[in-house]
Amino acid sequence: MSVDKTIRHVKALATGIKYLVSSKRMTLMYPDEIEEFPDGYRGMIKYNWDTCIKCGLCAMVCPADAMKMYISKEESEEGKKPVRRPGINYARCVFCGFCVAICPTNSLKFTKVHDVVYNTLEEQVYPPEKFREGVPKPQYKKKPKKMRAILDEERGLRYEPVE
Amino acid sequence: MSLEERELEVLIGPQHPASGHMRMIAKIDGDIVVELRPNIGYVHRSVEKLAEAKKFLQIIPLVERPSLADTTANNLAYVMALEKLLGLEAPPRAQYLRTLLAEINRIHSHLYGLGIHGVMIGSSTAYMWCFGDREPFIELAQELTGARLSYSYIIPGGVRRELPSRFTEKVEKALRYMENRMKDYFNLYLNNPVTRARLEGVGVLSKEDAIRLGVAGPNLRASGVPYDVRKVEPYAAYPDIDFDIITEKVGDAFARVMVRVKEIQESIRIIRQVLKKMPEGPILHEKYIKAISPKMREYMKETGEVKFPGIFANLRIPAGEAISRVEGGRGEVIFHIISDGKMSPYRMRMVTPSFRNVILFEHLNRGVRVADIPAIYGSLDYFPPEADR
Amino acid sequence: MSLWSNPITMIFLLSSTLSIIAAIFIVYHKSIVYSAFFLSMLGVGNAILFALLGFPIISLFHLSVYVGAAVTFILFSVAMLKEAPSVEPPIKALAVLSVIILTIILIKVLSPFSAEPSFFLNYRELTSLLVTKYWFALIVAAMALMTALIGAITIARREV
Amino acid sequence: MQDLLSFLISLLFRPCIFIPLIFPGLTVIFIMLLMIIWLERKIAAKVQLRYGPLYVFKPLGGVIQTVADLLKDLFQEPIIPKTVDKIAFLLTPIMLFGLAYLPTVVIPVSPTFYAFRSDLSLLLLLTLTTLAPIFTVLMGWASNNKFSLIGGLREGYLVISYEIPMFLSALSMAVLYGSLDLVDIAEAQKGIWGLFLNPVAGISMLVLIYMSTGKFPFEIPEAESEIVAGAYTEYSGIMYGLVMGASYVKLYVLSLVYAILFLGGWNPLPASMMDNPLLPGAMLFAKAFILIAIGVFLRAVYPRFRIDQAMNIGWKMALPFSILAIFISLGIVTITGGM
Repeated sequence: MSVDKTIRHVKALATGIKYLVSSKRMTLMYPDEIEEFPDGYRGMIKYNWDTCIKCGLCAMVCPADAMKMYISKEESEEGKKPVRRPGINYARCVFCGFCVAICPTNSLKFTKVHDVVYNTLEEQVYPPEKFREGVPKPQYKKKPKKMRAILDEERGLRYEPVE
Repeated sequence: MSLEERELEVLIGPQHPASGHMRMIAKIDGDIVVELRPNIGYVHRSVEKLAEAKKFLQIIPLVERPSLADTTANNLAYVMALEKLLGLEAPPRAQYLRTLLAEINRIHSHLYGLGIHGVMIGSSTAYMWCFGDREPFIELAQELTGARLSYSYIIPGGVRRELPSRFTEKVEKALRYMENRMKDYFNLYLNNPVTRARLEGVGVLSKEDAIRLGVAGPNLRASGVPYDVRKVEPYAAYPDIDFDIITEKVGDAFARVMVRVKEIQESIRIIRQVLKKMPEGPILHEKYIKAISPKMREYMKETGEVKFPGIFANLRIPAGEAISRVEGGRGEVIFHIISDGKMSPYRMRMVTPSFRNVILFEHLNRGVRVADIPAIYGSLDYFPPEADR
Repeated sequence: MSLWSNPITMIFLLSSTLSIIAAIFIVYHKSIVYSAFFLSMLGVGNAILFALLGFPIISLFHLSVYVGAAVTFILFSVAMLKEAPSVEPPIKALAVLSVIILTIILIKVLSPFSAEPSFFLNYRELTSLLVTKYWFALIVAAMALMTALIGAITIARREV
Repeated sequence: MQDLLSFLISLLFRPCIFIPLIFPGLTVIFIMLLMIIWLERKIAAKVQLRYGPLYVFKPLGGVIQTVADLLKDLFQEPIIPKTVDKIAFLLTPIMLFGLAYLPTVVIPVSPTFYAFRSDLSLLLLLTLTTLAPIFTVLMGWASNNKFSLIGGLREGYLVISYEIPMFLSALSMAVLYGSLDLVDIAEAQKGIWGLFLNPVAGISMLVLIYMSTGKFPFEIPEAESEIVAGAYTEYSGIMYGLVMGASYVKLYVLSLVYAILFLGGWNPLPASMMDNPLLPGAMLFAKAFILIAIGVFLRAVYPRFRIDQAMNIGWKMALPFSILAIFISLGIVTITGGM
């Protein structure tokens, strides 16, 4: 057992004890505390019914075929060309944000909602009418505390409550 | 009795705590591994064939998925190949932003590799620390691009978002945090005599073998071959940044780990230079800025979010052939695109570093002990989906 | 009925039946590994019998050296080899016959001696006896063990 | 009815019942088992900057998490694979746990309160601990699974490399105190503890205890990343609970022995407190608990050795050190004419 090895053993144990007594913890207790994301976070998408010019670019660019053009019944009369509006299928969406970026009238917007749970696959499909109602609210059992992630020199990531 | 009877064939298969999504067929005599054959293909998703059915822009998220811990390398290599075919250069500021994201991604991809390797040789603390320390860098990338891992941040002609406000301070804090954490890593894990005993002299890859087998990335540099695409064929902002190639001489498992640890420290240096030398200017090629409606150009100036021109939906790439190479976290990523002027590529060839490192399983595991199999597997930073594509 | 209620005889009966059953299993069990295991059960049975005879030292040494070390060696070296075919004894009748004859002779020869231990062995006296009276035998035994150890190491070394 | 009850209680407190059943025996083992597994996960969590078990009983930090695990094990269906030799597969966990628990009979609680005292009690205790590995090797063979076979064989390899040095370093203390009786050894350490008299034996015995029970740098028989769960791969339900508990019980027993041999058992207590067994027992348990906590803390610090490296340590370092320890004891005995 060379001396150098014993020193390294002692150093390893000392670091272990150092962390044993320091009360630093990285965990964010997810259901009780939720992270307040910076704006620009690519969450679920909000659709603005009025400003949409029904150009179909978002359906064309979507890499996962999540955004499709549906015939919206209210506006299309018989005989005339049917009016198509975009609808999203969150089972396929990869949240890449191409549709939001390509929309010429900014009628597709990102929200910070990301943790919504569905029971069936069909619920995840949002035809235009449903898409219009906006993004579903995540249901938490207990009202979670909103925390913001702060980058910190000693602790890497620290979470501060946000009012 | 003859060797056959004493030999035991063990399938360290896809369903095993330390095998990842692949199977290793090991012939074991007592505690010595006579021969180990990797059996890959469990997560093959035929990215190359899929790419032929998608439009050029839709391939960006597809191409990032196989190597999920290090997506920027694939994204950057693919878009550089497109830009060669389109014959346009991204503006300098966009080049710097691409390098910034590539280096942040390299740091947390290396931490991913080190963490997985730690738990494979038994140190759950190294695993928890590495995965915990990835979070600050993922948070930075999330603030810059909006997503945690699959950024799709780089588009033909530039990047998609401007630097958020006070981003440089946050990056500086995260880098300083990583620097003083390195001391604890060295004390508890890297200099730990048990780690040294498990890694030194294990799975030695000589320089000639490394070159002959066509190994890529830190595994190559750990055997003393100073080959790094960022220096050999500089791209993005690397020509104006001074950094050196990290190499080790011995080429054993510990050398590979040390190359990754030192590359983290090197990336920290690079990020600081990138943020200091970042020039002002547009982040999208003016040919595409002109193609956007003036209202949207206003919006872009206000929010710093790039809007796509309409033609991106059906981008036509002029017929031709282009090859681009990028140094990803795990090694050299090569893209070879052949387009025949239509909206989808005629053929897209994607060579990933893990695919080139698979040969090492068979080469390095001859005559080692059973307990060395996970030690060598982890030191290669092998990512099965990236190899199977 | 004092014979049955006396705990010592109860333990004696238990351990002897354990030994006999273990011995039978050693011979008749198909797989070698299980017969090696029953060898250790035999060792445990014998150790209890030694203790009953009033020699705790020997029973402990028997237990730790024979069962703890030797049989563990045999067990895992046998477990390493693939299943070697177990040899069926050609003439079963002859084996059974010889066992019967042996038991008859033993009863005839040993019946006059009682199972009472003639002297009580204390390990202090044992050691002083060994060192003073039988010191030469001790050295020779030590030498023999040493050569066996060195022999084993050389064989092991050459093979690895 | 009243005297029957009081007779039963007095029966319970008679040493030959109390020791195997209560203190070093069954009940304290189960409580200690649950505590240690919880402590191990908590310590590892703290060092790794996370919380560890928390939600089962939040105010106390998830203390009864292991009770929940035990209940889960109890009600989990013990799956017995078809290709397995049933009798051996079912018998070995019970024998393993029984043998791991058996040596507690010999451990005295206080000079006057012991279940079994003979002038060979240390030798008997060490011998009983050598029987357990046979069943681990058999378990590896009976589960008819390549990983458990390798796990069982590794246990076999490890046994040879730690058993002899452990015997020697334990017996070096017997040489020092001139008797194999645990009570005498503990009594003789009134002045200085054995550890300070013969530190070489102390350190080598401690390392060997952690090697024999598979604590962290030597967690080789059930190395997760190489051979899934070693000899226990095919087990589930309470059988897995028993088998996993057996190595912790062995650690507990060997820590108690270490406390008696090297840390003076119940020693700093003055003679007046010796009458009721509670105080010396508590002192003994406290020392053993500290040793167990150290052993459990190693999980957070060390990766795993390879089997050949562990055997090298056993043969090339622990054996010479334990032989040296014996000579040190002999030296001390000749100089001071026996303690």
